[in-house]
Amino acid sequence: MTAVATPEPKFNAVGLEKSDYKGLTSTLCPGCGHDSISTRIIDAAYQLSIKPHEVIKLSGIGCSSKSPAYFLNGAHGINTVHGRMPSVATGAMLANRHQLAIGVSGDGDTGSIGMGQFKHIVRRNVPMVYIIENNGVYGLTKGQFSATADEGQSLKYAGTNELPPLDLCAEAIIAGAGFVARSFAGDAKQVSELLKAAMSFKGIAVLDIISPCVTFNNDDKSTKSYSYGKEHEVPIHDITFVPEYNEISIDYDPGEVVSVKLHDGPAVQLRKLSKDHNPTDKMSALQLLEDAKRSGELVTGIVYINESRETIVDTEDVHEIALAHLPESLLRPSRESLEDVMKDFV
Amino acid sequence: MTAVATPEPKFNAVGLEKSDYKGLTSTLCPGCGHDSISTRIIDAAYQLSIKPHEVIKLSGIGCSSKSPAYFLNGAHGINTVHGRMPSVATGAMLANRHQLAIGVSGDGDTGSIGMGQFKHIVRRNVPMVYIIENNGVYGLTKGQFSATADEGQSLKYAGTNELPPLDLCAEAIIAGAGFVARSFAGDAKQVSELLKAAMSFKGIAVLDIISPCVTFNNDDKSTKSYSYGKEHEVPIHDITFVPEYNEISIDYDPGEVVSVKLHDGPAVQLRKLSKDHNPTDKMSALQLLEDAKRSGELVTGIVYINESRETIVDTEDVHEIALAHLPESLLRPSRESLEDVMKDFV
Amino acid sequence: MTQLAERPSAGSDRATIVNDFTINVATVNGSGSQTANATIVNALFHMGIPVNAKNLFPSNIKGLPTWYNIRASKDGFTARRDTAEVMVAFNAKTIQQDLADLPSGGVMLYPDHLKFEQNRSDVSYYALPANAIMKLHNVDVKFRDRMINMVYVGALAQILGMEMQEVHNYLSKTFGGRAKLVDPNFNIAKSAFEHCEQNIVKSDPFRLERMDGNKDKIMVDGNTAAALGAVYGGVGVVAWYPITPATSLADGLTDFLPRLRKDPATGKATFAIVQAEDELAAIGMLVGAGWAGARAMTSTCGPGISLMSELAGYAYFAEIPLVIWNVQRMGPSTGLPTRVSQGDLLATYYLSHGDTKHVVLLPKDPKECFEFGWRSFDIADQLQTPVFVNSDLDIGMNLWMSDRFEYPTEPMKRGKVLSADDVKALGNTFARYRDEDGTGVGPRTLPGTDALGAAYFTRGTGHTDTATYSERPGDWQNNLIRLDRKHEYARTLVPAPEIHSAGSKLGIIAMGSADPAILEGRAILEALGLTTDYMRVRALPFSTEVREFIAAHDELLVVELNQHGQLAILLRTEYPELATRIKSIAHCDGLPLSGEFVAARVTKNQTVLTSKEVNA
Amino acid sequence: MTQLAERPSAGSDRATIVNDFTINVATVNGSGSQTANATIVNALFHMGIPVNAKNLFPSNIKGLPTWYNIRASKDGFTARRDTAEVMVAFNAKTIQQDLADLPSGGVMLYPDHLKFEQNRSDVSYYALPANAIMKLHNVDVKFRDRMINMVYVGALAQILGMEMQEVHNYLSKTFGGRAKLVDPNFNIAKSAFEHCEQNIVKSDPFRLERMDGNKDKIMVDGNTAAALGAVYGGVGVVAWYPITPATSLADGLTDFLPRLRKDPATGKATFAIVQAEDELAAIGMLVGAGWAGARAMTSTCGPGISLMSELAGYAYFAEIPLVIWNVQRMGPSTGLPTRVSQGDLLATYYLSHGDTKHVVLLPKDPKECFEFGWRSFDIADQLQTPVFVNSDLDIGMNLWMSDRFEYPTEPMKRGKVLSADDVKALGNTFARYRDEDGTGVGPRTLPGTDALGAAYFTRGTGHTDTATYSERPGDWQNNLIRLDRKHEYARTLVPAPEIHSAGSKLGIIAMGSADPAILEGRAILEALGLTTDYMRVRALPFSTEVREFIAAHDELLVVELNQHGQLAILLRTEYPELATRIKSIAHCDGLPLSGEFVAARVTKNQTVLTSKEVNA
Ligand SMILES: Cc1ncc(C[n+]2csc(CCOP(=O)(O)OP(=O)(O)O)c2C)c(N)n1
Ligand SMILES: Cc1ncc(C[n+]2csc(CCOP(=O)(O)OP(=O)(O)O)c2C)c(N)n1
Ligand code: SF4
Ligand code: SF4
Ligand SMILES: [Mg+2]
Ligand SMILES: [Mg+2]
Repeated sequence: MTAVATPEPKFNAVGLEKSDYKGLTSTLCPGCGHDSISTRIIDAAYQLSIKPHEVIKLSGIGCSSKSPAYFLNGAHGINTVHGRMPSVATGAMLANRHQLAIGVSGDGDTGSIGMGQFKHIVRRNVPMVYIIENNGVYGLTKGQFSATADEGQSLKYAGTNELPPLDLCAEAIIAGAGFVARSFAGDAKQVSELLKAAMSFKGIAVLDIISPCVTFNNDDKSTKSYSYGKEHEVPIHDITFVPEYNEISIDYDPGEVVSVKLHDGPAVQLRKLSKDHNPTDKMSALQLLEDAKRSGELVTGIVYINESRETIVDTEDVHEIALAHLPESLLRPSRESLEDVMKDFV
Repeated sequence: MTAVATPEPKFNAVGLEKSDYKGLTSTLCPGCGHDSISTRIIDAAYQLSIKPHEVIKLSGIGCSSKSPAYFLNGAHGINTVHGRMPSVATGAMLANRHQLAIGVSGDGDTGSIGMGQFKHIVRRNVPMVYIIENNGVYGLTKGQFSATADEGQSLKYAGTNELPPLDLCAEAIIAGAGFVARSFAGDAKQVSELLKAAMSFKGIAVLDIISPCVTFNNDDKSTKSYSYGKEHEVPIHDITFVPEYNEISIDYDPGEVVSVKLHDGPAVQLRKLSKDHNPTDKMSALQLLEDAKRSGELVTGIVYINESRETIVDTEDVHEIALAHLPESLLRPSRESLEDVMKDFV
Repeated sequence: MTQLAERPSAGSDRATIVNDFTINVATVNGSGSQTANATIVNALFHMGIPVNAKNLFPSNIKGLPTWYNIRASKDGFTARRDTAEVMVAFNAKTIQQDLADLPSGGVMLYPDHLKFEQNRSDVSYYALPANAIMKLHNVDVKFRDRMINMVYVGALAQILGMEMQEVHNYLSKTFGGRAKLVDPNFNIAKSAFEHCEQNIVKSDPFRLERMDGNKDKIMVDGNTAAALGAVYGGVGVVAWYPITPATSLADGLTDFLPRLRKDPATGKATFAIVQAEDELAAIGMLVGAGWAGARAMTSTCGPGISLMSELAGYAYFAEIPLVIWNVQRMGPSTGLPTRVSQGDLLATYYLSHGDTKHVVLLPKDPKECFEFGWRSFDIADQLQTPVFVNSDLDIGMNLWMSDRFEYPTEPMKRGKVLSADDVKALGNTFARYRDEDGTGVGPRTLPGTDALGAAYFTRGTGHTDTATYSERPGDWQNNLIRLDRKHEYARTLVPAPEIHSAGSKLGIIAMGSADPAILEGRAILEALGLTTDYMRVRALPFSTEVREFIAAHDELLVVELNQHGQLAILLRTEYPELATRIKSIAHCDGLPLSGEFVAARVTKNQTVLTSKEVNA
Repeated sequence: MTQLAERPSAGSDRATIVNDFTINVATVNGSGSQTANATIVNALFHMGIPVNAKNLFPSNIKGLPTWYNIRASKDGFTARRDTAEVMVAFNAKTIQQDLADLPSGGVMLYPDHLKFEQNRSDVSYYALPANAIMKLHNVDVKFRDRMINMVYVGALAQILGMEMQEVHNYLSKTFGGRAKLVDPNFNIAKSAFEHCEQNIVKSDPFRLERMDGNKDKIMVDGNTAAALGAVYGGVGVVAWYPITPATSLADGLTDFLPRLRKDPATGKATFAIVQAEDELAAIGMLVGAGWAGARAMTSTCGPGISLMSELAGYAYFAEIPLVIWNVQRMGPSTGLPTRVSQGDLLATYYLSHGDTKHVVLLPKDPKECFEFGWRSFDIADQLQTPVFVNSDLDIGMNLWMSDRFEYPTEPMKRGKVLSADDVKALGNTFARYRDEDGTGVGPRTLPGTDALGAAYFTRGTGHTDTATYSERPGDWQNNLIRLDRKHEYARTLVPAPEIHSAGSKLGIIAMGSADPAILEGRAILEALGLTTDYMRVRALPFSTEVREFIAAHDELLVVELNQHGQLAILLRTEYPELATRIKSIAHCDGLPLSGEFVAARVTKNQTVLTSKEVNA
C-alpha cells in the first residue's frame, strides 16, 4: 500500500477491499433495519481483516434470517429451518473449530420457536456471534406479534398484544452468556464496534439489536421503531474496539474508562456515558435491563461481559485439525485395535 | 363431625377422607423423592378440601412424570409426551377454566427438551401448579445429567458434567411467573404449605422441588441428594398457608412476618428465618438465587410472589361456562348469520 | 365514457374473443396491486362473467416480481391456464420476459416510462402514460406506488370493455364508501380510461361482455371459507403459529369468531385463540383442549406438519379428537412457501412413527372448505382421533368463484361422551377403550365429570381397555387391532368420493384443487372424442366407493400435483389386486394444474406408468 | 464337585434333552439380576453351546417384573422361543403365573421363601434355600438383593450341568479379577450348587453339555456393535438425546471413542459427543456437522424420529450427509418403550412433508450393525443425504451370538468434495447441484475452502443448480427430478438383499431381526416337507435383486414385526405389477418373532391376505 493519505485505506491487512465483503443485493424492504446491520457486518469483517472463507454464516427462517445472503459472499452460508439455527451452529463449530460463525436470527426465530435451542446454545458456550435482529414482529409472515412485542401494543393487522415481552438479553445472561449487548440498528457506530468486539470474543456473543421493521412495526409508539429508538436510545458507554490491548490510548480520565481485554490480544474500551454500570457484574446487568424496561429507555451497549467460561470446543477437547479435515489415518483405528476390542466379546 | 378431640378430623370440609385422595401404588424406586412429593400433594388437596374431580393432573415423560398416577385417582390425568406438558395444560385450561391443574415435570422434561414450552407457559400465565421434581438427572433413562446437574459433578455412569446448571427458578422469574418457590422433598411441612399456597394462587405457580433420585444421583456431594439437602437447606422463612386472610394470627413480631393475601380469600404467612428477603421484589429474588448458587446453600421458600398479572383465561375473556361444556346453541351461530356473512363475498 | 368494446374493433382482422381469455398482471410485490387486481376480478364477477384468479407471488415482502392471473371463462372453467393473452406489464425487471411469454396475438399494456425492446410484431402494444396521470392527480408520494396500479384498471376497462360502474362499485365497497379513498383511485382509473379512449387504437380481439354466468355464486378464498366453517362447527380452542399459506385461515378465525361467537347474553367469548410459540406447542394445546372436551383446531402447512409429528401420533394413540388444517405448499423442506402442491398426502396419512394412520379430508374448493370446516369436528369427535384437512395454497389463498355455503345439515355429533349420570348408571365405572359396538370407538368422560369412577388416566403407553398401564403382549395387540377396526369404521364416516360417470372405461382419479383442471381437461378430451369418467377422492381412508370405481374401469389415471404420485401410491397399496390398472400422472412445478396439461397428458398416456417410471 | 449332569438322571423316564431348551429367569427389575444372567449366558457360550438371550424388561427402574430368556440350541438357532422349559421363579408377584406358563414336563426352580400353589403335577419343582445361603455367607444387606441371584446360577449349574469353572471365569472377567467381588458371588453359587448336589433329586430331562458350536463367534449386543462400527467409520460428531433402546448405542460411542480415537500424537479427541437438549437439537447438530464436513450421527428411536422430521426433510433437500440410527421400539407414540417392533419403516422412508424419500438400511444382527456402522457414512457421503439405519431393541439391547466383525474392506468414500485446488482448476466456480454424471449427485465444497468461488449458500428453499435462490417452476422441477435420479442411484449403492434359494416357488421376505425366526421357521417347514426360498431385504430403496426375487416366485410371504405390514406395503407400492403375489404376515405384540410362529403362519397361509384383511 502507498503512504498517500486517504480517508480509509482501500485494502485491509489481508489485502481485500470493502467490496470483497459484499453479499447479494438485498430483497428486504427498503429501509429495513436488517439491511443496515448487514452493512455493519461487512464493515466489521473488513476492518478486522477477516478472510471471508474463514467465516460461516448461519440463520433460521425470517426476514432477518435471509440476511446472511446479503453479506460476505465469500463465506459458506446456511439458511436452516425456523428456530433451529443454534443446533446447526453447534454442529458446524464442532466439525470445524477454526471458522468464525456469524449467526443471524430474529426475535420470532429466537424468542418464540427457538427459545429452547437459544438457551442451550448459550449454556454450551458455542463460540459464535449470535445476532438477534429484533423488530417485535414476525416480518416474513406479515406482522404478527413476536415474543418481544410490547405489552398492550396495538397494530392494525395483528390486533392488541396482551403478553409481556421477553427480554432476550436477560435470557442470555441467565443462561450463562459471557457477552451480551443490546444495540439499535440506527446507531451505526455502536453496532460496528460491538460487532468487532463480538467477533473477537471467545465464546458466544449475543447481540440483541433493535432492528425496525419499516413495513409492519415502525409506529412511533412501538419501542421497536426508528423514531422510538432515536428518541429513547441511552447508550451506557461509548464503545471502542481496540485491535491490540497495549495500543489503548488513555485519552480519558481513568475512572471514566473501563477496558476489557479479550483473549487473543484485542480489547474493548468502554467510556462511561449516562449510566453507572459495571458490565462485568451479572446482577448489575440484570438490574440495568429491569430499570430500562421500567423507564422505557432503550439502553444500549455491552450489558454484560465475562470471557472466563470455556467454550464447547475446549470442553470437548477437540483436535486442532478441524474434525471435518482429519485424514483417514486419524479417523479409522487400526485393524489390530479391532481384534483387541473383540476380545471383550468372548 | 363429632366434637371429640382427634389429632386430625377424618373427613374434610367436602366430606372426604384422606384415602379418597390416593392414587395407584407407586412403581418408582423405594425412597424416590418424587413419591414423597406425591404424598404432599395428597395432603394438600385433602387439607384444602378440593374435590378430586375438579382437578386435572398433567405430566410429560420421566419418572417424575409418572407420578400423577400415584395421587388423586379421582381426577382425570394425562401423561403427555416428553417436554410438552405445558402446551397441553394450556389447551386444557382454555377448554375448561374451572379445573385446578396440577402439572408434574422433571428437570429433564422442563429444563432440557421442555425449555421453550416452559418459558412460554409462564409468559402466558396459564393458571396451574407447575411442579418440577428436580433431581439433576434423567431418572427414567438411567442417570444421564440433566440441565440442572452440578457443574463438574462426576457420576459413575454419566461421567463428568462440564456444563453450568440452569436455575429453573430464575428462568421462571425472568419469564414472568408470579409465584416461584424452591423446596426440598425432604422438607415435608414446607412442601405441603407451598402446595396449598400454589393451589390457591391465581396464575402459574412454579415449584422447583429438589427431589433426590436415590438410584442415580444420591451421592453426598450431589446438591440433589438427600444428605446434601438435609445439611444445606436454608429455609428463607417459615411458611404457613392461611385459608382465610382475616384468620391470620399475629403470633410474631410484626416485622418478622410478611403476609401475602391471595385473590380469593386465603393468604400465605411468611415468618422470617435466616435471610432478609423481600419475596415481592423481582431483583431481590434473582439476587437470592445468585447468592445461593455461590454459597452452595439450598435456599428454600417462596422466592418470588406477585399475583397481579392476568391469567390467559382472563386475557382471552373466556366464557364462564367451560368451553368444553357449552351447548350447541352457543357454539353454532344462526342460519341467518351465515347468510349475512356471505354478503361480504358478493 | 365509451367502452372501447362498444366501438367496432379496429386494426385486427381476427374474430372477436369474448369472455374467454386471461389477463396477467405483472407487478412488483409489496407495491399494492392487490386493490387494483381485486377490482378487476370483482368487476368481472359482477358483470356475470365466470372468473377466477391465481396470485403468483414471491416469498418476500417487497420488491420481487409477482404475477396475478385473471381468467374470464364464459364456459365457467376456473382452472389456471398455461397462457395469458393480455399482459399488464408493470414490472421493469420482468417486462422483457413478460413480452416473450405472450402468445401470438397477445396484448401488452405497459406504462410508458418502462423501457424494453418491442421485439415482437405479433402482439398489440398499448403504452399508458402512468406517470403523467399520477402527476395530473397530484398523488402524495406515499400512495404513489399503490395508486399507479389504478392506471391499468382504467385502461383494461376501456380496452376490453370492463364496466367502469363495476369498478366504482367495488372501490366503494372495499373502502367502505369513504369518498376520500374511493374518488382518487377511481379518478386515476378514469383518466386512464379516457386516455385510451382518445389515443389507443385497439388492435386485438379480446372483449368482455356482461353475461349471466354467476347466479348464486360468491367470490371467496378457501381459508376464509374454512375459518367460517369451523366457526359454525363450534370450534372452541384455536392454537396456531403463523406460516404461509395457512396464516389467513387463522386470520379468518380471528375475524369471524369475535363477530359471530360472543355470547350475546354476556359478551363473553365462546372460544379462545392462541398464537402459540411454535407448531409443537400449537398441537399440544389442541391435545389438551380436545382431551378436556373442546373442539380444537389449528392451521399449518408442511413444516408445521413435520413438527407436529410426535404429538399427532400421541393423539392418535391416546384417541383425542382435534382438527389440523394443512394448507399445503410446495415441499420438501421450506421449499417454495408461496407455491402450491399436493405433496403431503403420505406425510399426513402416516404422520408419526410406529404404525400410526390418520384420517385425512381432501376439500376441492372454498365451498367444501366450509363444509369440512364443521364436518371435520363431527368426524374427529365421533372417531376420537385427529382429523387432517389437506387444503392447499391454491384453494386457500386464491379468490375462487364458489357456490354459496350451505348451513350445516345436521346437529353436532359429539361422539361417545359419558356424563356423570351415565357413569353412575353404569355403576360408577366405565371402560374407556372397550369396543362395545364394533366401531373400535370406546366411551370417554371429560375432566370435571362429577361421578365416582368417571376419571381415567390418558397416556401414550400401552394400556388395557380400562385405561390402566399394561405391557402385556395381548393387551397391546388387542389395542392395536381395535385401532385398526376404528380405521375401518372411519371409512364409513368420511365423505365418499364424488363420481362423474360418462360410461367410459378410462377413469381419471384426482383430489382437491386438481378438480377444475380435470373438469376442463375432460371437456377438452370430450371435444377430441375421448370420453372419460372421473372420481374425485375426498378422504383417507378410502371408502368402499373408491374401490368400486377402480374395479369398474380398465385404466385409471391418477392426476395429482406432487412429485411422487402419492395418491396413486396409496391406491395401489390399498388395492394390490387392481394395482396394475392404476397409472400415475404426477406434476410438481409449483403452479396449479391446467386443463390443457391434463388433456395433453391423458392423450399421451398409452403406456403403463408405474411409480418407478414416473420417478425416473 | 459333581455336575448333576454327570450323574445318571434320576426320577425321569423321558429321553434326555441336551443343549436344546430355554431357561426363563423371572425376577424383579432393578434387583441386579444382570450379572447372574450374564454369567449363565457366558458360561453356556464358553461351553461351546450356541446360546442367545432375550431380556423382557419393564419400562421403569425398580420393582416391576422382568424376564430373561436364555436359549441353548445345539442346532444354532437364535430366535426367541414361545416357551421356556426351565423357569427360575424368583419373583413373588409373578410366580403363580410363571408356573402356569411352563410347558408340561417343565422345570421350576424357586427360592423356598416364596409362597405359591404347586397346582401342577407335570413339572419338576426344585426349592432353593436362598435365604439360608445368604445368611450363611453373611451378605451385607446392601448387596443382598443383587447377590441372591447367584443362588440360581449355582443351582442351574448343578441341575443342568453348567460348568462351574465357566461361572468362575465369567465372574473373574466381569469383576476385573478382583477377588473381593468374585469370591463372594462365586461362593454363593457354590453353596447353591452343593445344596442341589446333596438334596435335589433330578426329575427332568434337561442337560447342558460342552460342545463345539461357537467357533469364531462373539457375544455382543447390536448397539455396542453399531457404536464400534461408527468408530471405524470415522464418525466425527455425535449428538444424541437419551431414549430407550437407543441410549446404549451412544453409551458405546462414549466408551469406545476415547479409547480408540484420541490422536496418539496429541492426545486430542478426533471426535465430539454432545448430549443434546432434545432430538430436534440432536439432528440440528448433525446437519451443521455434516454440512461442515464431519461424519455425523445420532441414535434415537420412534419419538425422536418424529421430532427429527422437519430437519430430516431439510437435510434431504439441502443434501447434507448424516446418519441416524433408529433403534426401533414399539409404537405408536410412547408405546412400549422396552419392547421391540419393526414399526418405523414407513415413518423413516417417508420422513418429513412434501415428497421426501430417504435411504434406510436394515441390519439383522450385531455383525451387520458393525458393518452398517461404518458403511452408512460412506453411503451418506456418496449420496449427500441422510441415511437411516433401522435397528431395533432386540438387536440393539439383547446379547447375540455373532460372527466376528470384519474390518472395513474398503477405504473411506467421502463422495464428491472439491478442494480449493479443485475449485481453482474449475476456474473459481462450481455448480453445487449440477448432475454431471447421471447419478443425481453434484459436487460440494466445505466451509473454510480457501478459493474464490468455493463458497455457496445452502438452503431449504428452491434453488438453481448453482445454489442460487429460485422460484422458477422449471428450476424447481429439475431439482426434484434430479433428487429422484439420486434415489435411483441409491439403489445401486445400498446393500443388496441376502437371498437363500432352495428352488421353491414360495418365497419368504423379511428384514432385520426377523431373520433368526425365519431361519428356524424355514427349518421347521423343511422338516415338514415344505421348502421355501428366502430374501432378506437390507435397504430402502430396493435394489434390482429385490424385484427379481419377487418375479421369480409365485407367492411371497412378507413376515414382519409390526401392525400394518409395512414392508409388504412398500413392496406392493414399488412393484404394482407383482402386487398380488405379495402377502403380508404382520405381527405386533412386542415380542421378537419365533420360528414356531413363522412356521405356523406360513403353513396356515393358503389364502391371499391383502393389507386390508391384515388390518381388519
Ligand atoms: C416451522 C415453521 N413455522 C413457521 C414458519 C413461518 N415463518 C417464517 S418466518 C417466521 C417468523 C419470523 O419472525 P422473526 O424471526 O422475528 O424474523 P423477521 O421476519 O421479523 O425478521 C415464521 C413464523 C416457518 N418457516 N417454519
Ligand atoms: C422425545 C423423547 N425423547 C426422549 C425420551 C426418553 N426419556 C424418557 S424420560 C427422559 C428424561 C426424564 O428426565 P426428568 O424429566 O428429569 O425426569 P426424572 O426421570 O429424572 O424424574 C427421557 C430423555 C422420550 N420419552 N421422548
Ligand atoms: S417486512 Fe419488516 S422485517 Fe421484513 S424486510 Fe420488510 S421491513 Fe424488514
Ligand atoms: S430412578 Fe431415580 S427418579 Fe426414577 S424412580 Fe428411581 S429414584 Fe426416582
Ligand atoms: Mg422479527
Ligand atoms: Mg430428573
